[in-house]
Amino acid sequence: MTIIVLLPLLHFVFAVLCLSWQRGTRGIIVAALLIDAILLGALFAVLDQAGSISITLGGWGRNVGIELVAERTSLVFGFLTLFLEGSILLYLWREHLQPYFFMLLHLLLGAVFAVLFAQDLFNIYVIMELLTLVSFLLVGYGKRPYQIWASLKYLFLASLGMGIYLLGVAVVYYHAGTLNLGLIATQLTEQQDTTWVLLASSLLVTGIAVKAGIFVFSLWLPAAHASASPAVSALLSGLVIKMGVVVLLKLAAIFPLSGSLLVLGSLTGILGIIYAITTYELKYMLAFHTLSQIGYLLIGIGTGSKVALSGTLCYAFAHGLFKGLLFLAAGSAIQATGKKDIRELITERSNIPLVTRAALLIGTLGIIGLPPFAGFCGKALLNAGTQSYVTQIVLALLSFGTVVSFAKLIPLFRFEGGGYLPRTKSLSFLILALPIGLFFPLTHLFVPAWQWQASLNTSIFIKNLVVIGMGILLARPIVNHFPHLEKRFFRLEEAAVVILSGFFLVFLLLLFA
Amino acid sequence: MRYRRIGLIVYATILVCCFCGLVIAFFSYQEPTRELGAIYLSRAPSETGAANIVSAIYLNYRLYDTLFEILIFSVAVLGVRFYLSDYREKEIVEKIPESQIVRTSADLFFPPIFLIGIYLTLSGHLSPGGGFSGGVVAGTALLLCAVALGANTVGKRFHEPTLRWLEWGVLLVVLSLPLLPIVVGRLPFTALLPPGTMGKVISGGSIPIDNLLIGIRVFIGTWVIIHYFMRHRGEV
Amino acid sequence: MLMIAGVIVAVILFGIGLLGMIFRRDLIIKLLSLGLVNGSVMLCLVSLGSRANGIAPIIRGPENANYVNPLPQALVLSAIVINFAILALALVFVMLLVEHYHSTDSQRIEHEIKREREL
Amino acid sequence: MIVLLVLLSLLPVLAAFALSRRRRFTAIVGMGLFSLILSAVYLLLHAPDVAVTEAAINAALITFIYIIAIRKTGRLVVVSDEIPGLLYREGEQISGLEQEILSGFARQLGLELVIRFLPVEQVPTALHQGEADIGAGGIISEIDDNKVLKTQGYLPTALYHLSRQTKPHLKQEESAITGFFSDLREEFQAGKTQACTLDLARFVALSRSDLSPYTVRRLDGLFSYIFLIAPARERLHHQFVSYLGKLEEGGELEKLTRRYFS
Repeated sequence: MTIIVLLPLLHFVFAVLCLSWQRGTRGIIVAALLIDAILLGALFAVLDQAGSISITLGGWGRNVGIELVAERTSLVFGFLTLFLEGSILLYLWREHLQPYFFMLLHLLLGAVFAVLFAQDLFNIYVIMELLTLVSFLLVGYGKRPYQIWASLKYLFLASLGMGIYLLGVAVVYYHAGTLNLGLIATQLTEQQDTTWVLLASSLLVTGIAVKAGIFVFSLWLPAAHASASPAVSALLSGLVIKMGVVVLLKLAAIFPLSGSLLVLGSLTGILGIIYAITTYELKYMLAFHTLSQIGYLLIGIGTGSKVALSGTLCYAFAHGLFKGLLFLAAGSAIQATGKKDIRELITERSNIPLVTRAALLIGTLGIIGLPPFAGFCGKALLNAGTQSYVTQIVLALLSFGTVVSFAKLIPLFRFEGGGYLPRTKSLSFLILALPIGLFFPLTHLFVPAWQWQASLNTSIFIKNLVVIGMGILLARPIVNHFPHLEKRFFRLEEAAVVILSGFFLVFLLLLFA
Repeated sequence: MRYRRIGLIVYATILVCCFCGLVIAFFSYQEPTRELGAIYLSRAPSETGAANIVSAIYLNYRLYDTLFEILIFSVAVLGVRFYLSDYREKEIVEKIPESQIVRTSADLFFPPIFLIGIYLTLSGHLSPGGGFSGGVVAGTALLLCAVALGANTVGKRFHEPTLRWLEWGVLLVVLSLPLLPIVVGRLPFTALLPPGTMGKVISGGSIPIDNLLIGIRVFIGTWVIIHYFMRHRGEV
Repeated sequence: MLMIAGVIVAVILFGIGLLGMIFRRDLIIKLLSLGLVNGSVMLCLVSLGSRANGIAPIIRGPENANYVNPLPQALVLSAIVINFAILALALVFVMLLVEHYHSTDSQRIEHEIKREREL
Repeated sequence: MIVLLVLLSLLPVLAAFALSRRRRFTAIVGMGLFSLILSAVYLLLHAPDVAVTEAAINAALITFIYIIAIRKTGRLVVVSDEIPGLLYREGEQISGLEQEILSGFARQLGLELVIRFLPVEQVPTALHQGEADIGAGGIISEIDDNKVLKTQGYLPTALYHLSRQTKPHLKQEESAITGFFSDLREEFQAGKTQACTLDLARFVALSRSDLSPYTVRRLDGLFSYIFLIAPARERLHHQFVSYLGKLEEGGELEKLTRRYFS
């Protein structure tokens, strides 16, 4: 049981060590990776037997102390962290970075592990703030003015969101008298008048949604993720955004959120796709796709059936892998050519290393959900998990939009010679590309076999292939005839107003659900 | 363009007013069903031995949160140091005031304020205060000196590279103290020191030690932030 | 009564902070408003824990007096430090921006960045 | 109890006051005061720990670092468009008539002169917002902006109205110039501009390129070039007006003018 305390705390210790022993930063991060792997392996063995474990720090009891809980969900995200950590370590192996960067990296990983096990509303607040600050500093690491502005905007909006969240925590504590999620659940069943849940849950959801990359709330995301350095973008998009989703998952287990999450999920998915289709800047496009893919996860959480939740986990894991890979490969392609625009990248494709283009291809195949690859497994489970036709149509629409948007990249994937790429970077792509390809056997670790039997059938194969084929065929006319989109509300002031409007949206959704 | 802005203003004002009204309405609609926080008041004196229950919660029951908070503070110090270190340094960094009054008043006020800081840090388990406020107050005492004598003069006395070791060493100890019980074969975060009798100077288990360590950390951090800001005074 | 007064003031402060964040274009004042937003939530928490004729949660004797709820105060202590960290770091970033654009006007900075991206 | 209620009701007033100030310094000090009162409120709400921390961190430390950060030392910031003859870049150097006047003034005050180039329509806004002290770059005495302070005219000039034959009757307001002068010149060379009103210095600079498709008309009235001063800087305005007066009396202004426009 000590494992779930050690995972975050050891990272923090490593972070401090990185700063005081500056020569050994690489050694420390390798050691951290090994220790993480061992601890997660041990956790897997324990959870396989017990289902879930919990520890109350200091042995004070749940009602006064802080409880940490590890379950299947946390394990999945833990493994995702491990993959991304290893890949990013290799990607940055040759680059000259200050120990400060590695310290922030360790703090980020520690905070991520802490969120996975957190079971206390205020504890979640504190960890999320650490996560905000660390990712804020990581985005601005290059000290370029546009990075600084993007990260400042992020800090403003995320901090506003966390203020709203804290107000929600105050409401919950006022009425339930506890901050522990498990105890709140029992309180909810005991109390007769639970009107306060309406306000509390809309405040909490709004606050977390700002961090979780949901469209109407996270308008800071495209700029921040597109202007950060590739490794940081991969971490932020693959991992940090997921932490908001993890918290939403924990909240959805207690508060009745399913209807509103379904609507929010569809909204973020469709709007994200629409913006991604019209964007030609590669990293911006990937950032918009982060927004849209969060839609799948929210729909999965909102549906709430066992298969759908497995699908959410599966898709979150898959999304972390392929989005990390796409961002790393995009960063390497942009570095090789000096161009950011997809059209310019296509004209200069002979300068892009072959391995980079292969990585982009695998990432694309993953995200559009071609059958054996990672995205497909998640989509199949999500599809089988939901009964309603509307949701299924929305899911199909999302897949279709993703294909249309990624069809812009097709001319890049021609087999011809390219520039040189360091071996460490190719290896780092491989670490993420292998599990994308071999996703199906990997998921047997956390998806029970009966769920696979329920969801995998020929119709879903055909459906997916048809969607992909139609997407590729219709891509060009759709992209060419797309109307111009308003970009005003990505600015700081408007984004704050939009967050506030989003609060009312959530409130009304919860009211009428 | 202009109408758009006016529309935005009206819309946002209405939204904010609705938000305020909504929250207030919910708070006044429903009262809590039971007494809150009584459990800490009944359990803390015997379990932790600290008279100041807030300290007991802060450094015992919810120590895990506090660790994150110290990390956040450290990240802030680190960020200030990293981003300001190659910020343009002003040529005329400071004017050292010629008047004797400022210098004497700094000499006069520095010791008592610093002592207040130390007192707040060390008596956190008995009376209001604790590591954070104590450290900041002590740092403010140094700020007074820096204003009177110039940041660089004080900076020479509190040499930064030396402080850096202390700073990170203390943080390392704070982070690894909760893991110490593992060595003895107990669960992490369990108390090793006996609570002692409540109200005595030496009581409260590990709370005074934690307070002292946090106090040192925060004192140095505060000084670093002040020093960097004074050295690279902005032109905003 | 006391509790509700505190909460009402806190929520109004929250609103003022929000308005400041939305309508003031100066980044420094935006930051102050952000601090106000977070500070108001802390006031809300502390007043939720308060009670009429209470005494501070520092135990002097064995008798069972009317202590106020200590937990929100402990939470607020953390929140204050977090707020400080955010304000200090954001200020550093604003200073770096001023170094480049000689301005703290958010809309002008946004405009300049847009122009740079188009070039 | 009553003290508490009074202090509580003071809080929103103070916050609204502080955040609506135009001067940053007032806003920061106001928020510092706010924090101090807030910590008194915490004390009255029986939260001494929070009160001490709030007073130490928010009221003292944050106020201090914010004040340090906004401190402006020894700079005279001028915003201007780039106009040949008046204020323009020559390689690394900035020169021109207005530059000579301004640098003499800055030397007299013992300040470092900082010149930033802005599109002409943004000059008054920069002054309103206190981002700059002086606005320059061929500003005409007819400018209709009552918020900024103006100096007397230091150099007589004239206005010219240019328009293409196809649309000769455009009103004057529609033909006001915007953007950087260099962009305007490019547009002229590309023949994109339909009509505009120009002052003498700009007109002279433009007349080097081909103006044959345009009809040129000189507007009636007496015009002269002036400087703009930020609204909050009355003292600076006074100093600058008297400095300009002295230049004119001593005949130095005429000498300078002859050097650049002869």
